[in-house]
Amino acid sequence: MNEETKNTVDIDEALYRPIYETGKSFYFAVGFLLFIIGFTLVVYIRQVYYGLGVTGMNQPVTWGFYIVNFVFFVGISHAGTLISAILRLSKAEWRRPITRMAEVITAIVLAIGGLHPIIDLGRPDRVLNIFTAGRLQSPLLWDVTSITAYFTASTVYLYLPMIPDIAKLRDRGGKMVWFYEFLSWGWHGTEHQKKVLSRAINILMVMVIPIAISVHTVISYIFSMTLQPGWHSTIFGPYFVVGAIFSGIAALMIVMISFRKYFHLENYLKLVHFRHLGTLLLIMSLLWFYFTFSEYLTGVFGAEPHEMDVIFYKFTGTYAIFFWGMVVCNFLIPVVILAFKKFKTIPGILIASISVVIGMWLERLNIVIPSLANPRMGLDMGMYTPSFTEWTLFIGGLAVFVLGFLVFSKFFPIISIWEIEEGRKESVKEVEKRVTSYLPDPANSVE
Amino acid sequence: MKTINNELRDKIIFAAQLVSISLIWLLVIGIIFWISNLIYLSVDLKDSPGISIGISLVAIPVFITLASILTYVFVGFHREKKKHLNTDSGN
Amino acid sequence: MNVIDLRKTIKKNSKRILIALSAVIVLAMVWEIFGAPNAIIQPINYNHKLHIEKAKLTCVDCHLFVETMAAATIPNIEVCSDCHSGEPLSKSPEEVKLLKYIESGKRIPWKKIYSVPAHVYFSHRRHVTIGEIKCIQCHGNVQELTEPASHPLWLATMKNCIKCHKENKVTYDCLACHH
Amino acid sequence: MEIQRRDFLKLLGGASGAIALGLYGCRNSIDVPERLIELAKRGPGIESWKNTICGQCPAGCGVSVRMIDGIPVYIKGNPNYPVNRGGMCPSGHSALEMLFNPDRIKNPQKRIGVEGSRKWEKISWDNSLKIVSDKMKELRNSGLAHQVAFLNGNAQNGLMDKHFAQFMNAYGSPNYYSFPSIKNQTVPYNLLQGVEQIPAYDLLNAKYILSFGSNFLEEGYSPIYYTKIYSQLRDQSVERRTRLVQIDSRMSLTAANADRWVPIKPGTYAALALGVAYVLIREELYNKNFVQTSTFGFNDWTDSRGKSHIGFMKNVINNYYPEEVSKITGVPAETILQIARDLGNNKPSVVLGGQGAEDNTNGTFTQMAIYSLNALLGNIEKEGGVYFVDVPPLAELPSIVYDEAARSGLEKTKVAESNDYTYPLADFSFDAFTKNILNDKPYPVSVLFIYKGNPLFQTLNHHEFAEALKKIPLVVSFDSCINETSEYADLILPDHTSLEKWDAFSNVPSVGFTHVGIQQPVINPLYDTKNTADVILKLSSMIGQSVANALPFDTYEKEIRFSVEKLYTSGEGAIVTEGVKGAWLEYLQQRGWQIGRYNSFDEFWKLITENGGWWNPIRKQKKVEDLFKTSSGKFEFYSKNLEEAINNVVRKAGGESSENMKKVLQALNIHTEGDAVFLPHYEVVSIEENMPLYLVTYNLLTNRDGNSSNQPMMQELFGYTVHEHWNTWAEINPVTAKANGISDKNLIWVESPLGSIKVTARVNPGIMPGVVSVPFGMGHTSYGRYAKGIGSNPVSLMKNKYDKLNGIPALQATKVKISLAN
Amino acid sequence: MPKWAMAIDLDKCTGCGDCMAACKLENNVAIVDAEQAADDRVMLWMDMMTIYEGEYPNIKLKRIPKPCFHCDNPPCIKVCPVHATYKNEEGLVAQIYNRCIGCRYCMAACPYTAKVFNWYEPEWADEFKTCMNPDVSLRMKGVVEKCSFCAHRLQKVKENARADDREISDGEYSPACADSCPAEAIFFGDLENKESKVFKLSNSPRAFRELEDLGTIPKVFYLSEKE
Repeated sequence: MNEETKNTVDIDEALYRPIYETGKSFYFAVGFLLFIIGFTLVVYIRQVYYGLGVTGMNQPVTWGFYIVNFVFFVGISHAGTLISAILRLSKAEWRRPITRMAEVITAIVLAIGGLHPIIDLGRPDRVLNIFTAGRLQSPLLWDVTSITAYFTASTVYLYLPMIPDIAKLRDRGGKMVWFYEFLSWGWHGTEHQKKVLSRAINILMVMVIPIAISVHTVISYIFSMTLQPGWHSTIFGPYFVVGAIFSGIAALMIVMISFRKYFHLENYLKLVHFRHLGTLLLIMSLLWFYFTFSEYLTGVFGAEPHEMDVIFYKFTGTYAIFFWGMVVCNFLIPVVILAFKKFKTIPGILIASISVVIGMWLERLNIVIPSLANPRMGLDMGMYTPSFTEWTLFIGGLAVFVLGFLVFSKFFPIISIWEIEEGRKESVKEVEKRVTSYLPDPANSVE
Repeated sequence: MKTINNELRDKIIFAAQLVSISLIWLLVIGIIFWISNLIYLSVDLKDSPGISIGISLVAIPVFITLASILTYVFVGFHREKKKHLNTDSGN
Repeated sequence: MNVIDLRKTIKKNSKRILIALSAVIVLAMVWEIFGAPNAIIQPINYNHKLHIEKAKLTCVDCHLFVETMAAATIPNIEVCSDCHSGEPLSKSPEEVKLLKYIESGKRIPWKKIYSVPAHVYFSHRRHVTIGEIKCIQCHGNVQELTEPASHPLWLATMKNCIKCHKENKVTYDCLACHH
Repeated sequence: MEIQRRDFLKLLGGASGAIALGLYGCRNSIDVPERLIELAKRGPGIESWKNTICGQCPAGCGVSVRMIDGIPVYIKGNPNYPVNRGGMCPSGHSALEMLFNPDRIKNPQKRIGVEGSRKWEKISWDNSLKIVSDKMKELRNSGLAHQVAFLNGNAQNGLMDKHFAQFMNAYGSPNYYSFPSIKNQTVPYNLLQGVEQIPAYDLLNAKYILSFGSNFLEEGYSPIYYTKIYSQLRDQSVERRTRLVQIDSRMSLTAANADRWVPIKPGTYAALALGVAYVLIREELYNKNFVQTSTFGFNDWTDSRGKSHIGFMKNVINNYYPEEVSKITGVPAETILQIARDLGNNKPSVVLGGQGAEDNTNGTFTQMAIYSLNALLGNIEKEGGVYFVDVPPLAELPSIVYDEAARSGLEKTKVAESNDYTYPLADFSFDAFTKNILNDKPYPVSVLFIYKGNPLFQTLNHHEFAEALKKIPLVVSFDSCINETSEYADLILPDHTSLEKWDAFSNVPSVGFTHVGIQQPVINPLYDTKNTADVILKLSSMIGQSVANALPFDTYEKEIRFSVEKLYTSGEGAIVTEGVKGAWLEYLQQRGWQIGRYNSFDEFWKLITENGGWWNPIRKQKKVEDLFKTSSGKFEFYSKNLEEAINNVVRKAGGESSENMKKVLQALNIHTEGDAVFLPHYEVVSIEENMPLYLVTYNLLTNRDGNSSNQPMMQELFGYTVHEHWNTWAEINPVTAKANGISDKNLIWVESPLGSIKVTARVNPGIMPGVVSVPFGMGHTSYGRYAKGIGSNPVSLMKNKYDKLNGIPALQATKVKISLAN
Repeated sequence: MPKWAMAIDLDKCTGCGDCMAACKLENNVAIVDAEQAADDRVMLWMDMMTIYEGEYPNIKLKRIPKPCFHCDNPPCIKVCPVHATYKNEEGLVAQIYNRCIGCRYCMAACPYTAKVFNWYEPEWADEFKTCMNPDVSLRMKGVVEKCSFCAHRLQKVKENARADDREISDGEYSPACADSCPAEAIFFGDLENKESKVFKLSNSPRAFRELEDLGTIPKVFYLSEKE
């Protein structure tokens, strides 16, 4: 059976390569990442043992890196499912090699992000209190529910379109056939199955968009439901969602570019994909700027004293460097790069994406800390410097992300093979049909 | 011997698939149970139960839908597979 | 043993394993329901019945602060020596033990079997004097005991507290007990 | 498939064993309260309260201690005790941390190794007392009794002071000193009015209060007493509104609560006071009647020898017109005019002088100038003015029958008496004391007792004092904890903390009525410590002879009973109880009632110990000669006492001549000449160092004299006002900060010619530009885990400067510079 | 049902800091060491705000004691995910330490920064452990705590009153800070009782509350001429 499949050389063989060819560098990378993660675990256990005192958080600044990273990671997770759902829904044909990666980002990063509130707990041993004595009235539990829902939905949404590919892997044979057989759910690519699958994906597509939007809206509610200056703002819901998609696209492009490079997928991930996504990123950058501008304009114009304290602190205080860094990273750099075709090359886009990811992280920092550092009641200004523990846990989070991706790419194709095939086989015709349906009918048909 | 083994293997895999599907439902039921417990608590403690009920009205259907989609796909696939197998054996 | 062998053995013995597992679970349940908690053995085998019937003592005579303080207190040599001093009043070997304690001035190391954790404020006065709860309700029919109770009759878990409070329509505000 | 029975049993056995083990843990946590046995050790939780006197500082507030099963757990103010009437200061609450301090000395300790080596050896009470008594007997028998010196650093007014004095007198040593000496602070009042007492101020009845650096809400003798009064002044249910104006270089707690804060250059208070006097005189706002009838030296006068002298008025008019004063003090002339007019027009108005004015090289003259304003306003012994309270009718200790050894010892000059022309008016000068020990003049000191206090931390010349301590063969320290000073002791005889000991306190200075408070143990001594008073009793009986007869008491408690018995027999006053208010008491007493229901002294004793003390709010009507104990029988603007004292020194310097006079005045730091020397005047503070900023130090309520530093709660609350915890900070004005490139919360060096300290800068407008203020209390190099190495001590920057008349350390006469530390 | 409230007369208050110490002692509030203090982790249930107003030299310094305000509409309880902080029928905003999971959301939500967090396990020297107030449970690391209006005193007072079969009289229940304030500037009592001192003071023209525009309805009133 094995030999049979090996003989049939697929056109998309390049996409299977990461699964079947395991280089030394892979083991080295996994080992290195596991080491980092192990170390992070030790640091975390130390934190549990001694208490949150090992972090840099303090009395007015009661939230620090963990919450920043929570918002950041969950924001990144919007890369995926949301983008892929929108692209699928809008039948953008160039989506085909992108969606899988986007969805994987979502699943992994969401898992990391979702853990952050638990890391942030002073009593992680009592986390079950949320189940025995929780209050759904608390925005924190809205989060728990919506992140659970989003995680479930996005895993399902990652899984269902992967079934045909899993079946392919199963049919190719190999070491883990039983595993692929278990996961393929008896897919044989019959018409009925195809109909069932596409119907399910269609329903999911529609469902996942509001869930994804709800997740980041709800995360913004954590802040905006309080009365704190700089947080208590109605714009926060959409602002966070825009920011999330923004950072998500950037993260997606970073991942795409690195996979393109290391697995030689230049044939699949072409410049045009990056150009399209780059345009999207540019739009999001402008949108982000618009939201940021509105947010601060209303604050400055209203000039409520405590609001002004926070805003001035951001503009000129200890955190000014982060604020202006955020503006540069999120607006100036991407706009300059993406607005000119000359710069809109793959390295250019990579720079823009990295700058956006950094910028969005700074934005989260700028939202969480300055508001807390400026208590209203004539008290002293707070100061927050993250400790070694927090940095380690941040790096550990990134390591889990990379490891997750590596491991995923070891088991599953990182680009949806059947969708590419489908694209080759059917979509040219279909698109032609579709496009002609958009076009005005020939003049003579009007009577 | 090989076929028997294959049969058993298929059975085990099918059982595992069934288990995974039921685990999804277990999760959903667990969440529903949890949310209703929280609603009970908020009513008991007169702690603005309206909000909890509102959230549960959104959250519970979402989870049920998700699980239903999965079940739908699973059942759909297998109904076809059985047909497929039947026709196979028929041949 | 390699993996395939292990798989084989498991396959071969799958029924056995299943049965063994279920037996273990059943056993655990039985243990949970009928298993005896560790009995508490007091340093002196105090006879409540005797003291109540013969010596005509009431609870408050020894548990001095039941009606007035948060803690009821377990009587120790200061209280016991009011009656027991010098000559033994009975032939009981337990009294001899008591007299030894009194003589040497050592405190009797009673083991407390009813207690609440440090983060709970429990007041006997609130329950006995204000709430008019009989001792019997929580401590059982102590006057019939010829030996010290080896187990608590009633556990001061939050669930039990709240249950009683709800039944009797008493406040179950957290602050009433936790501060 | 067959199931083999054996296999099954094996499996079962292993699994159930594991489960049993697991469940065992659960069971334990569920119903067998093994872990609660610890709880059972807690007692039944029986609550009781006991009244005593707080020993955290000399203010002597009455406190009630809450005890659970006999262990103190909470302290609050005794609501019946008239000084604090239920109020407390932060420091008082932390007395428990003194009592239970983990760094307390648990047994008598003998030093092994060199001084300051921190190596100690346990020694029994018997042995340690034998060492001391043998040495004392030996000295006394060889006629060297005077070589024993005793430093009482407690500064609490009460029986303990008399007790020690009695012991030292009977033993035959003139060298009993208490520091910081209250008598030093009474010098200005003595010079002007002949009274050796700190005045009390009737703030309640005043309409306008002008305070010259008197931080009475924080640093006064009894801050809580004045806080109570302040709160009464601010009570909105009362119609009148007293205005309080505070003159100070920094915004002290009092200034913060004042209606107006007037910043002033350190050391120039006298000029401002006399500037105010100028306006009062010029605008004729002063009390002419009082000045006319009861004062001396206001106008120019001619003495018996026909020599004419200038008077106060002329001196003021000539030298202190507002513009000139404004130049000196930095206070605008309009402000001076306004203050003076308000002072003169809102009678009764009262003028206070305090820490800021006093703690400088010109302190005596400054206080004189400030006090003379009260005389100008006719405030002495008036409602809303200044008065002196009566001495409580406590029994004197038995009179001493001096034997030969005692007599010859007492005839010797005191060690602390200055050898040159300085400190003619000081009761005790630490400066002279240290120098004389170092120079063996007039004789070496062989034994030194130190009761409480911590001179090596508190005093300006602590390096010299450390050397002095090394010279003394036997230094005995009575304290509860090892501090900087006791590290140099040869023997430490641990004292009880205030919650474990008996003592009696009377008449806290500046409190406006006669009172006696009884301190009593609320808990049995935790460790093998002894009340120092009892140790002294023991020592006196061991020395025997007339010393033993002078203190014929078994215990200190009996001595207190003896002393207090006269309160009972005098029939005056009342035991503090709820509801006995001053007016009611007065009413009853005028009708000859003895307040309270006690038929015997035992009952009286029982009540006084239960309630905490005795008081008498009624002042006796004073005759003029009791009021003004000067040679003229009047308030002397021109102080004849001072003239005489200086003339005495001049005589000592070799006879009266203008040359000698010059020499003496120079030694006394007096730059003025002629009659003005004896009049209240402004004396320039000479500062040699060429530094830009004045350094001002002050005490906080959380750590009144550096002795609360071993209490973690006080260390944490130390700078609650600026949110500096466990840290010393320097307050600087934004202008100063900007000039030095410093912003808030920067670490800075404060540097004087003597050294530098690293502190956190706190920039706020509550301080004058050109002044840096650093609180006193931290920077210990010893004194337990909570104190050692925390913060810095501003005193280490200060030069060895004193008011050369009364010996008060000049804490505001140092200049420093500041710079950013990285 | 009574509604407990506090009034602080800022005209009388000198800012002596006694309330802070009394509070720490009464409630076994942990004392952090110097290092922690430098990291701004000092735990004060009763804090002291210092506000400078005006231009030098005509400045006014306001010192304002700041306990938990026990808002009638507390922003903190709305966000607690586990019922660890809640408002009881008598208007006390309670913190239940054994329920708290330490998410610190309530701290972030409190506009008055009234809450403090146990960053480490609170530690005392063994000797100090003997003099803890047995009425107040010791907190553990990782939980939020705050001023409770000395609710344990209320329980005792209630018990006493009910044992004597009477109502709680005005001033009988008062927290440690009010109890020992030397300036008698802190008043405590029942807002529902029209005869109580606090009710009268709360209706005084001098009375104001901090950040009233937020609608949190604090139950701590400040009294000041100037405002």
